[in-house]
This record gives sequence, structure tokens and C-alpha cells, in this order.
Amino acid sequence: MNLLELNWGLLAPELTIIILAAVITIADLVMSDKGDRKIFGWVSIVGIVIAIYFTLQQLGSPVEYLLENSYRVDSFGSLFKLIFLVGTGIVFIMSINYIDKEEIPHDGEFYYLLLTALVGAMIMASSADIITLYIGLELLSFSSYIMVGIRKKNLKSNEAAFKYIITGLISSTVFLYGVSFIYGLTGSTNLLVISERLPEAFTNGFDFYVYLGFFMILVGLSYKIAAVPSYMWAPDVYEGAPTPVTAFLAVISKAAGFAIIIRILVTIFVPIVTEYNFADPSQTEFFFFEATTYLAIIAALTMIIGNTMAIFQSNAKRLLALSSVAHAGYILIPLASMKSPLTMSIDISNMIFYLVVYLIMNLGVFTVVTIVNRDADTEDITSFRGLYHRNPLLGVAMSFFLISLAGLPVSAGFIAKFNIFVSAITVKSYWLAGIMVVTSVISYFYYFNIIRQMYMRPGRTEAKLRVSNSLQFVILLAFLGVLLLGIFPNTLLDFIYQNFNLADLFTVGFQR
Amino acid sequence: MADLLTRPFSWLNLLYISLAAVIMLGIVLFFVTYAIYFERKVIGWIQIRYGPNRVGPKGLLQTVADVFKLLIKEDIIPEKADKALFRIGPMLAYLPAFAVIAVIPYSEKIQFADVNVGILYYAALSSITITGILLGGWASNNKYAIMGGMRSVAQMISYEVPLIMSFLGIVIMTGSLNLIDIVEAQKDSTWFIFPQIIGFITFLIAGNAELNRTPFDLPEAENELVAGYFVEYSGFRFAFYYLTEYVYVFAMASLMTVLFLGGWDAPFGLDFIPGIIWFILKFMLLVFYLFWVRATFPRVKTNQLMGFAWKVLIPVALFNVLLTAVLKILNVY
Amino acid sequence: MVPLNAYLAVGAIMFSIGMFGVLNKKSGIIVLLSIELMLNAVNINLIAFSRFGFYGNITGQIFTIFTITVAAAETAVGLAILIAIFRNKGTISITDLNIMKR
Amino acid sequence: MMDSIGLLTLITFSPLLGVLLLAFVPSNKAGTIKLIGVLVSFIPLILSFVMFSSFDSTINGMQFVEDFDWIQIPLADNAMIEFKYSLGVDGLSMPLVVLSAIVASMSAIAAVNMIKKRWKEYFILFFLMQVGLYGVFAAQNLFLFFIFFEITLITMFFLVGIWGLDKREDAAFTFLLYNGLGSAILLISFVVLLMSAGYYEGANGTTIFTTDIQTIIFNLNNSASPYELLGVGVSDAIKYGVFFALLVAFGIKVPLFPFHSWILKVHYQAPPPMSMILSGVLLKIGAYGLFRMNYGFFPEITETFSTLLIILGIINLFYGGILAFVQEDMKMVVVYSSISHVGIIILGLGAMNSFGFQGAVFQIVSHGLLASLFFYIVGVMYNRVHTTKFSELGGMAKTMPFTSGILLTGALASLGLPGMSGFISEFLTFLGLFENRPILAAISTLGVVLTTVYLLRSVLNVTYGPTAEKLTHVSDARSVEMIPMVVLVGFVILVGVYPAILSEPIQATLQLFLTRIGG
Amino acid sequence: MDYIYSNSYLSITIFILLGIMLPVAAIEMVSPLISPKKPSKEKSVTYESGILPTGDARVQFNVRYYLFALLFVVFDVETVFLYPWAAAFERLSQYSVFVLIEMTIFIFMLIIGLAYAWKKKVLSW
Repeated sequence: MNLLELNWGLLAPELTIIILAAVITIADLVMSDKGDRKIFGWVSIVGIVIAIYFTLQQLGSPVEYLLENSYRVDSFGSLFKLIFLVGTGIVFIMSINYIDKEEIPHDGEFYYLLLTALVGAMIMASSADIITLYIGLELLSFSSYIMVGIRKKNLKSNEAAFKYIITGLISSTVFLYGVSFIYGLTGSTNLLVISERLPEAFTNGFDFYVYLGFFMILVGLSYKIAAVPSYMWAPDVYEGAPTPVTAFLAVISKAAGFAIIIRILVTIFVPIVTEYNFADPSQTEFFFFEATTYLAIIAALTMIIGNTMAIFQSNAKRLLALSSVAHAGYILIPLASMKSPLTMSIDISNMIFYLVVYLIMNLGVFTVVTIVNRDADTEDITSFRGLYHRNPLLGVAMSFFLISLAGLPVSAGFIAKFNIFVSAITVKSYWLAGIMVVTSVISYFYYFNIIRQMYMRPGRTEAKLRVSNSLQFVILLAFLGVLLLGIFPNTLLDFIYQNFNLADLFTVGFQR
Repeated sequence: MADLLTRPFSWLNLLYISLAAVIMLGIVLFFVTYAIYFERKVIGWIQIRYGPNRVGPKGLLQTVADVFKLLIKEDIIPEKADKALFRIGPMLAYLPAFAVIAVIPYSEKIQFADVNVGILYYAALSSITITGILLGGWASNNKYAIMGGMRSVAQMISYEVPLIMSFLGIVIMTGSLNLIDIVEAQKDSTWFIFPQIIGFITFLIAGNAELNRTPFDLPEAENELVAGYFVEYSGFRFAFYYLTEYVYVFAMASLMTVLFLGGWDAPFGLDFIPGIIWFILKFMLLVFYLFWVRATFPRVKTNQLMGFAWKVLIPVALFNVLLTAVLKILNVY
Repeated sequence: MVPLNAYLAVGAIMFSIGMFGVLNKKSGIIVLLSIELMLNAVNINLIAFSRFGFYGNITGQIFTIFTITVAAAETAVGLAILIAIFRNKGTISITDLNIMKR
Repeated sequence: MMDSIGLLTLITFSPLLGVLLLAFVPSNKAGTIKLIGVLVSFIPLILSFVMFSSFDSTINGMQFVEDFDWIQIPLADNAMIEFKYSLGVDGLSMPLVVLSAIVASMSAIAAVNMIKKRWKEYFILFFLMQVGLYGVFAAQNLFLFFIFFEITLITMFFLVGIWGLDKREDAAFTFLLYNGLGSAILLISFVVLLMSAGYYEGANGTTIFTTDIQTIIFNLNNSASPYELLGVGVSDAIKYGVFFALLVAFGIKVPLFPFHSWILKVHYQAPPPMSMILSGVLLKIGAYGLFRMNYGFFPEITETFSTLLIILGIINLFYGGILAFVQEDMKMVVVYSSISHVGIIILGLGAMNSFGFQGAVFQIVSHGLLASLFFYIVGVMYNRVHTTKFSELGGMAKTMPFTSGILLTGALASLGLPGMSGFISEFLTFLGLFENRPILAAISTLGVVLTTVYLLRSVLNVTYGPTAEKLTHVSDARSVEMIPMVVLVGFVILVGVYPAILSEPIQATLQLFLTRIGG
Repeated sequence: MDYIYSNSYLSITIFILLGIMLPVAAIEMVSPLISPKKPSKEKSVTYESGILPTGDARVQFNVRYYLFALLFVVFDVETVFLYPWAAAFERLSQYSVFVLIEMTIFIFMLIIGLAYAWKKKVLSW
């Protein structure tokens, strides 16, 4: 293990961000207290762009292993890294103007915590070892905990942070407990080694522990994506956190959660065969493809709870929190409808596509929410009243984002949902597809309620609402993204399908 | 004694080990008794006065009398105190102080335990005492006691970090956490006080602070806090806090001897003198140093105290670690 | 030798106690402590498996060190947040954390 | 197959030109906005007439076909989903495109006087909705159909919610949720069809799944061996399931009896120009879809359940008629008459023969024209007196002779006076129905009598009798306001006098449907 | 040799038992036998230099105590990582100097943390 001979270029995206975080941390220390820290934001954006460039360079190259196989650079990880990087970049643009206000008292800290959280997410996406993965998870989590509570004089923020950390820790403990059994059965934390040894343990009468591990891992990881059973934190945390942080949690943190769920569940559990069928190999029964039924139940409950609870919310951020819970349910559907190895690749690609779309539209929504809430000094959805008259383009953009969130055409959200829907129908999970569609209809109610506020109610004031240039840029970007992906989804779809290779998740690249 | 450890388990062996432990307890108690006497004498001598000289010949029984006095004092638990915690406090403080003695090798023969993680064991156990002190202060429900408890905890945890870090240089040099190995390593090369002089000094200072002794005795500063965390304690409960401090003097001096002064290793090839004698000599030297410091230095100020640990000692200790590693790579050691 | 199941049982019991504490205790500090207990249950499992597992190896112990670190970070961040709450609100009882409506 | 953009694309997307133009007009220039709004609405109308005139009545398949690759979604290693941008019209959809264009342009003229605020947004949304309208009828791909369908849904939500009457928001939400549910069911059915029946063998042996209507029809009716790659295939359960799902989805839109409640609120609250579109065209999407899909995909099943359809039609006919009879509000009468008349469409469809189908198409067109006419006239009245209650109306003939004349003409057409479109449609429908189901036909003719009763009652209530206080000072319709009345009535009479104009183009297509049924 | 391990821990156990037994025996058994027992109201009052205590002793403490506690936790855990590294340093350093660079980065990161606390005036009392 000569680390000096390591191919550092493979770690370039991560290293860029890490160095950036370190430099900003030091610069923050050196800078006088009164110094303007916006510059950090811009520097970070530049760094993120560089990291995006590095990540794009890595796309399409074969799987590479690093650090004793604990880290792997593969298409799956790179695609997710792109999501994280782009998302965080947009959050940065959102924040730079947001934190003028006393909202975030420690702006320097905020910037580098965002970066460390990003690093955590990137590590999560790319790790092939549960220890590395866990470190990434906790790096992301702890940065988020602090960011949620960064308004330390604000009781809401405190509460949110405490609820978040408690839920997060319980969940990660449950996850670890599950992992400990998997480790006990296989003696390794390397995902690929586990995937080789676990089937053996399963067939040798330790299936109970495999099930135990599966459920605990599932339950433990569900909090990151805010799905049942660990979704309860979402409304409070989203409400209490500063809005850019909320956006980060809703988008990047959630995507990271999905990355880790896919990576672990698919890599570890798919090779387990419950019943061999030597006569007809295509009839062989797999553990995972049966266990997805439980995922389906989780997805269904998540959709139902998220969408029905969202109806009763009057706080915009709580509403979006529950909407993001609901979306977690939607995104789980492709995973839940993996019933045969044939469609797995497509299903995962669909999830990635959805996450990209979700990223774009959600960041758009949160940008608008940031602007509106700041102007109105309240987070109630009545703050949207008369928005259309005050700034028509903002109103149109927001309605379009909401329409996309609701999954109506002609928006990217529709295509994304449609893909997922097809996944479910393909495997004949009509009930799941039905729940998805019906809950989507329920969701019209609260999404269009915001639209109603914007168009059909008079505002408290008719004054024009000014939007700073950077935020305008974000909104424009998101708007175009949602529209263009809605009309020409193939640009992104093909990109994902070409660059995602399912085999990457299973390729064993070392000798033992 | 050391060969007891190599025998297979038998009840007889267990009995022998237990006996040895009891003897060790006796030795420690004896040491404490006469360390107190010795301390008072040393301080008296430095301050040009007599020290204890009434009870027994040359005042030798003074401490015994003191202990007996404490024994016959009434045991008062204040009304507002948390009774259970109040009782547990001194025991919890004392227990680790005695337990750490087990891992220290006194000579080639006199070893009670041969543990791979000796240093970690010491570090882990000794930090439990902090809990005992905090409990005592908290359970007393007295403003002085709580203030004293908080202060001493803050101080002890602050100095614990450089204290533990100061061992690291030695660990790097020997590649082992086993105290016996460390002594053996010093036999082969030099005593670690020379290459690890930074570590040694760090340890001296941090160790002194860890003991809550002058000049770092703010937690029990008589003139501010009456007696700090044990202000409400009387009788034997008080005695045990007191005992804890001196048992730690014993333990820390032993540890320093082992880590930095070569343990039972004889200097200058004077092998004919038994190792245990050398150990005791070095040990006595360090104990004397502790008393000397107490008599000489004034108490530091609070604001200096904490800052010193974090701003000076920890960076210095970390620097020492890196320096040792660099020198190790350059094969200087 | 103590069998593996005994360790697992201790782990499970600690885990359950921790879970109970998290769900039932009112004080924020105790909740944090309960989580610590759960983490230690995990540690026991990992260490036991590292000694007695099918492929017992040192990985479990390494994992444990990382878990301990996370537990420390948990304490640090959790306490910091609790302090902030205490300073703003004067209580650390989690039943009082209800300004955001359910 | 055409390589360049064709007529249908132009028709469908020409309203976007209006959006573009309006984007550069400041919102306070009402005159310019209205002018653009009206003029641009005529572009699709003119184009649709061009299409009508060059329509080849002898072909029973699709004409003006446009086919472009659009979205490809890989499904497995050698399978993919393909959505094409394919438009086309046959004898069934062509008249509906024309109808939409007529009603839409009239609605634009109506909007000039009836919309009182935020003209710019109104016309932008109106144009967007027109895209959906034409697209729905022209789409030859279920996916495309669905997208256009949803466009009408979203834009209508805004149009009703912003420009409606007092309870507009309520109405908008009702509309959204009911139709959202309908479209959700539609989506499920489409995807099920896609995955079970929409496959064909592409190049290199790839299996391509598509929502192309013709492919699905072909597979459902001809394919002997269901495709098994992904375990798909058309079982009877799927067929029946999809059939009923589509029935419910389109039934909500039509609206059929148990799903009708949304239309009461929405029609009443919607601004009159939108009511025109809603009843004139949007509801017809339901009938169109029922015909195109239920009949196209599942002829046998439809045959089996034709009695059910007829019964549903009769229920609608009577339910609407009876309730229209007891209403004390002109607008509600029109709304219920809509429900009642839709029943006739369903009856025609249920007849399962050439006459019945023709009657249904005629009724679609006829009711499309008449319903928008009624809503327009009611709107004109409301515009003047701000009420539509009988108790406050009466004697309109004196002050508004022209309007009342048109109203009476419309009513007569609606109840089936010969020489008007209503007569043709009802005549054909009942002819067809008597041929197959004489008893049910006999029952349903009673419904027509009911129509006569309530229409005359309400029209007479409004036009004759002592002039109501509120009506004494109002003036008759101005020339701009007359245009829609004249045009709509003109078309009603045109169809009535010269039915071949409609029956000729639809003949071949209907024959095709009949062949599938086996009749 | 094999017995050293178990015997060592046996011996440690005995030391711990002794560590518990001595105070228990002395405080709870011997001391009550010989010490007087004359409780009175005044005796059990909390001592505040002879003045009757007012208010609750468990007041809100200076936040610095907590901050030091938090810092301690972080740095104590740092040493948890330093120990295995230090113990394995000799062997690892034979292969690559990277083992040093690695830990330098690690320590550097912690120094940043310390500097942060310093800058935020946590370290001064």
C-alpha cells in the first residue's frame, strides 16, 4: 500500500472540495470579523465548477479502485457527484445574497460547512466500503446538523437542529447495528467482499441475520431521504433551518441518501439467491427481488403520508418538507419495482433522472421561497399572496416549478414521474402505480394552493418585488431546465443511460 | 511476582496474586502516609521551618494521627445533598487511582500485569477520577463545591489532552503501548527523557495540573472556594479524596519513571544494584520534585491556567509527536 | 470462553435500553446518553464479531474506533445544540421543544 | 410520413404566436391585447378550414400525418419505450378540430367584452389552452394526447380560478381535482396499454414499446401471441381493467352521471368565454376519447357493455333534463341541459351501428356549437344585469330582441327542430338506437320530450312575460357581441340544412369503427 | 506465555476489586463504628462560610465550561486516532513516508479547529 503511488487524479473532485474547504476555513480565521465573506461564496462556486470539470472527465472511464478498494470511481458515483456538485453550486448562489441578513450569523462557517457536507455526500456516492461510506454519511450529517442550527439565537433553529441530530443519530445507529450483523456474517466491510460472502451465509442458515441486517440498514438509511419510517423530522427541520440549508437538505442530502441506499442494497443484497433453479436459470429466485416488496410498502406509505399531511400545512417550508417526503416515496418506486436483473440498470437510471429533475425544480422553488419569505418576513403560504402582480415572471416561474413538482406536463417533473410510473407498471405493481398516481392528484391540492395564493389573492402590498441578479440567474436556470427537460428529456436521459453502467456496481477489481 | 503471571490458572495462583495486590495496597497506603509527612517536612525545610515534629519520633506518626482523627470524625451528609451521589463520589475518585497502579512495572520481578495497552489503560482509567470529582462537587449542592468541581473538571480535562499526547512520542519510538516493552526499549537505547525532553516537560506540567496540585490547585483554592469540590466532605469521605490525590502522586511518579527515566534500568552500568532500588530512587526524585514545586511556585491565575493548556501545551505536544515521527523516519532514533 | 451469543445478547439489551431511553426520556442530555448507549451496543457487536465472527478480523475494531469518533462528534454537536437551546429557552426538556406545530 | 412540419402542427401551435406577440405588449394596452387575442385566434380557424377543404373523405385512416421521433426511454437491454410526436386526423377528429377552432375564435371575441381584467394573462393562458385543445384531437399518440389533455387542465384551472365568478377558486380546485383524478386514471390506463399492448419489433430485433394509437389498436385486435420479454401481454383482466378505467376517466370528462358534480360548480363559476370552451369542446374530449379509445381498442368489450352505455346515456339524459326543469337559474338550466345532451352522445355511441355513431358525432358537433351559444348568451345577459335568475329576469324579448331571437333559435335547434343540427343528431341517434334496442330507445325518446319542456320553459321565462325591472334599461347586443351568435347559429343551421358537410368526411372512419366491432 | 494475558487481567480485576473494597470498607463499615453520630439541624446545613445559604446552588454555569468540555471531547478522540497510528508507525514508515504526511494533515486539521476556538475567544477564560 504505497499511497504515494496512488492515482490522485481520480480523487480530484473530492480533493478540490476538501482543499477549498480547508482554505476557506483558514481564510475565515485570518480575515477580520468585519470582513465581507461573500468572496468565499464566489471562490467556492469556482471550486465547484472545477470539481464538476474533473468529474466530467472521469465519466465514461472504467471503474477504478483506490485506497485498498475502499473507494471506487465509477459511473454511478460520478453521476451522483455531478448532482451534488451542481446542486451545491446552486445553493451557494442562493446563499450569497441570502446571508446578508442576520439569518445566518456565521457566514464563513456556513460556507465551509456546506463544502464539508458536499464532500461527505461525494464520499458516500463513491465508497465501496461501509466504513468509508459511514464516514461520508456522518460528515454530511454533522455538517447538516450544524448548518440547521447555525442561527443559534433562533429557538426554531435550535429545535430543528436538535430534532434533526437526534433522529439522525438514532437512524445511523440503527444502520450501524444492521451493518454489524452483516459484518459478523462476512467479516468484511467491503461491499464487494460482503456481496461474495453473504449469499453463503444466507444459505447456511443465517438468513435471519441477513433479514435483520437488511431491515436495519433500510430503516437506518430512510432518514436521510426522509422516507417512512424516519420522515418525522422533515417538517420541523425544514421549517427551522435557514432556507438555503433547507434546500440543501431537500436536494443534495436526499440524493446522497439515495446514492447510499442504492449502493448498499443493490451491491450487497442482489447476489443473494434464495432458491436456485438449475433447470431454468431465469426462474432463480433472488432475495433482493423479494425484499423489494418491503421497499414498495415503504414507498407507498411515504407517498401517502407525505402527500396527505402536506395538505394541512400552512407554512411553506413545512409544506415543501412533506412534499419532499412524498417525492422520496416516488423515487423509491424504481427501487421497489426491481423484480428481475433485467430492468435494474434502467430503474437506477430512472432514479438518477428523477433526482436531477427534482434537484432542478426544488432548487427553483426554494429560491423563490427564499425571496418571498424574506420579503414577507413570514413563512406562511399567505406570503405568496399576489406574488404574480408583484413580479409576474417570478410568479410564472414558481407556478411552473410547482406544476413540475406536481408532475404535470409539459415539465421535467412529468417525464421523471412517467419514467418511474413505467417502472412500476413494467413489473405489474399496479397497486403501487395506482397509489403514486392518486397521491399525485392529492398533491395538486397543495401545490395549486400556492398557485392560488399567487394569482388569485390580493397581496398585502402591491410593491414590486425585486430579485437580485444571482437569484434571477438561479431561477432562470431552473426554469429553463424544467422546461427543456420536459420537452426534450432525451438530452439528459441519453446522457445518464450512456454513462451509467450497472456492472460498475458489481465489478470486482482486486484479487484476494 | 512476574512469574505468577505466566502460570496457568489455579485458585492458589489467584490467592498469590490477590496477596500481592493486597501487599501493594499496603505499600501504597504506607507511601501516602509518609509522602504527606515527607511533603510537609520538605515544605517546612524549604520555607525554613520545622514541619511536623510532635507526634512520634520526629513527627513520624503525625499522618497516622491525622488519619485516625478523620476516622473518628462524624460523617456528615448535608441535607440538600444528593445522598447517593455524595457517597459514590469519593469512591469513584479513588478507585481508578488505585487501579492504574496495577499496570506499572516496578522491576523485572515486580509486575502485576503485563498489558499490551498499558498506556491506554492508564489514560482511560485515570480520566474516571474526573467523574468522581465532578460527582462530589455536584452532589454536595453547595456553591463552592460546584464551582470547585466545575473548575477542577475543566482543568483536568484540559490538561489531560496534553498529558496523553505527551506519551505519543514514546509510543512512536517504541511502537508499543506496553509499559514493560517501553522499559526494555530504554534499556537498549537511552532513557527517553533525553530524546523526549519536550514530551517529558509537557508531562511534568500537565501531570502536575492533573493532580490539582500547586501551582495548579485552583479548584481547591482555600481563599476563594474554601476547599473546592470537597468542602462538604468530612471524616473518611474527605480522607478518600485526599488519599486519591496522593495515590495519584504515586501512580504518576511511577509512570514517569517508567516512561522517561528507564524504569528499573540501572544507569552507568551499575547493574549490581537491584532494579527496584533504582526504580525507587528515580521515583523518589520525581516525588520530591512535585513537593518542591508545590513549595516554590505561587498559584497561577485562572485565565492563565486554561489558556496555557490549550494554547501552549497541546500545540507543543502535537509538535513533539510530529517531530518524533520525522526524526524516526530520518532514522535519528 | 464466553460465547458469541452472550455478547450479542448484551449488545441487543444495550441497544434496546438505549432505544427505550431515546423514546421515553424527557431530558435532552439523557436522550444523547441513550444514543451513546446504542452506539456502544453496536461497538460490542462489532468487537464480538471481530473476535468470533465467521471471518473474524480486525476490521470490526477499526470500525469501532470510527464509531467512537462519531459518538464523540455526536456529543460535541448535540451538547452544543442543547446549550444553545438552554440559553434561549432555559430548559432542555425535549417535551418543551414544540414551538413548531406538529 | 412527412419530413417537414405540417398543417396540424401549424394549427396546434399557431396560438403560441399570440403568446409571443402578447409578451411584448404592455399589460395596460387593453385594446391591442384584445385585438391580438381575437386575430390570432382566427389563424387556427382559417388553417382548419384549409384542412377541412383538403380533407379526403374516402380515406378511412389518418390524414395530414406528421411523425417525428421525440423521446426514447430504454427499458432493458433490447427494449425501449418510444414516444413519437405524431399528429394526424381522421374523419372523427377532423370535425372536432374545426369545431374547436370555431368555438375558440368565438370565445376570443366573447372575451373582448366579458373579461374585465388582466387581459394579457387571460389571452396568454387562452392561447396556451388552445394548443392543448387542438393537440388533443390531433394527437395520434396516447402520450402526446395526455400531455395536451393536461395542458387544457392546467390552463383551465387558471382561467376559471382568476376570471370566474365569486366562488371561482373553489370551482377551479374542483375542476382540477376531478379532472386530475380523471387524467390520473387515464395515465394508468395508457401506461398499462403501453406496457402490455404497445410493442412492435424495431430494427435490430429491439422491441419498441410505443403509445401509438394505431399500433395499440393493431396489437389488441390482431396479435395472437402476447409479447413475453418483460412478462407483458394482454390478459383479459388487463383489457377489462383498462376498458373500465378509460370509461371512468372519460366519463368524468364527459361527464357521465355519477361523476358529473364538478361540472355544476365549474360551469356556473367559469367566465362565459371559458364556459363556451368547456362545454363546447373540453367535454367533447371525453366523448372523443371514449369513441377513439374504448371503441378503438376494445371493440368486443364495448359491444358487450353497450347496454351499460345506453343506460348511462339515458340516466344522463333524464337526470340532466329533470334537474334542468326545476332550476331557477338560466345558467344552471344550460349546465344541466349540457349533461342531458351529453346523454344523447352516449346513446348514439351505445347504439353500435352506423346511424348511432353518426348521430353521436353530429351531436358532439351540434352540442358543441349550441352549448357555447347558450353560455355565450347567458354571459351576455349576465354582463348586463349581473344575474341569471329567472326571478329577476323576464321579458327580454322587448329590450333585447336580437339576443332573445338567437336564444330561441338555439333552443329550438337544441330540442331538435328540423333544419337545425339538433334534429339531425337526434334523429340519427334514435334511428340507430331503435334499430338495435327498441325498448331503450323508446324510453330515451321520452327524454327528448323532457328537453323540449325545460328548454321552452326556461327560454320563455327569460324572453317573454313582463319585462323585469332590471332588464328595462339594458340595450341589445352590440355588433361585436352579435358576431359569435350569428356565426354559431350559422353553423348550426349549416349542419342542419346540409348535413353532408359533416356526414361525408366522417363516413369512412365510422365505417372502420363499425368493421372492428363486427357490424 | 499464554497465561499472561488472562492473568494480567485477573490481576487488574483484583486491583479494581480492592479499589472498591477499601473505600467501602473504610467509609461504610469501619468509620460508622467508631465515629460519633450526633446529627443536628445546623450540621446538615450547606456550608457557606457560616451564613445561611440562599438560592439554589445549581445555577447556570459559565458557558465556557461546556465549551471546554466540547473541545476536550474532540481532542481526546483525536488522540484515539493518534495512538494506533503511533503504535504502528515504525512498521508503516518503512513502506512509505506517506504515513507521516497523512497524520500531518490530520493534525493540521485539528490545529485548524484549535485555531478556530482560539479565534472565537473560547480559550481565554
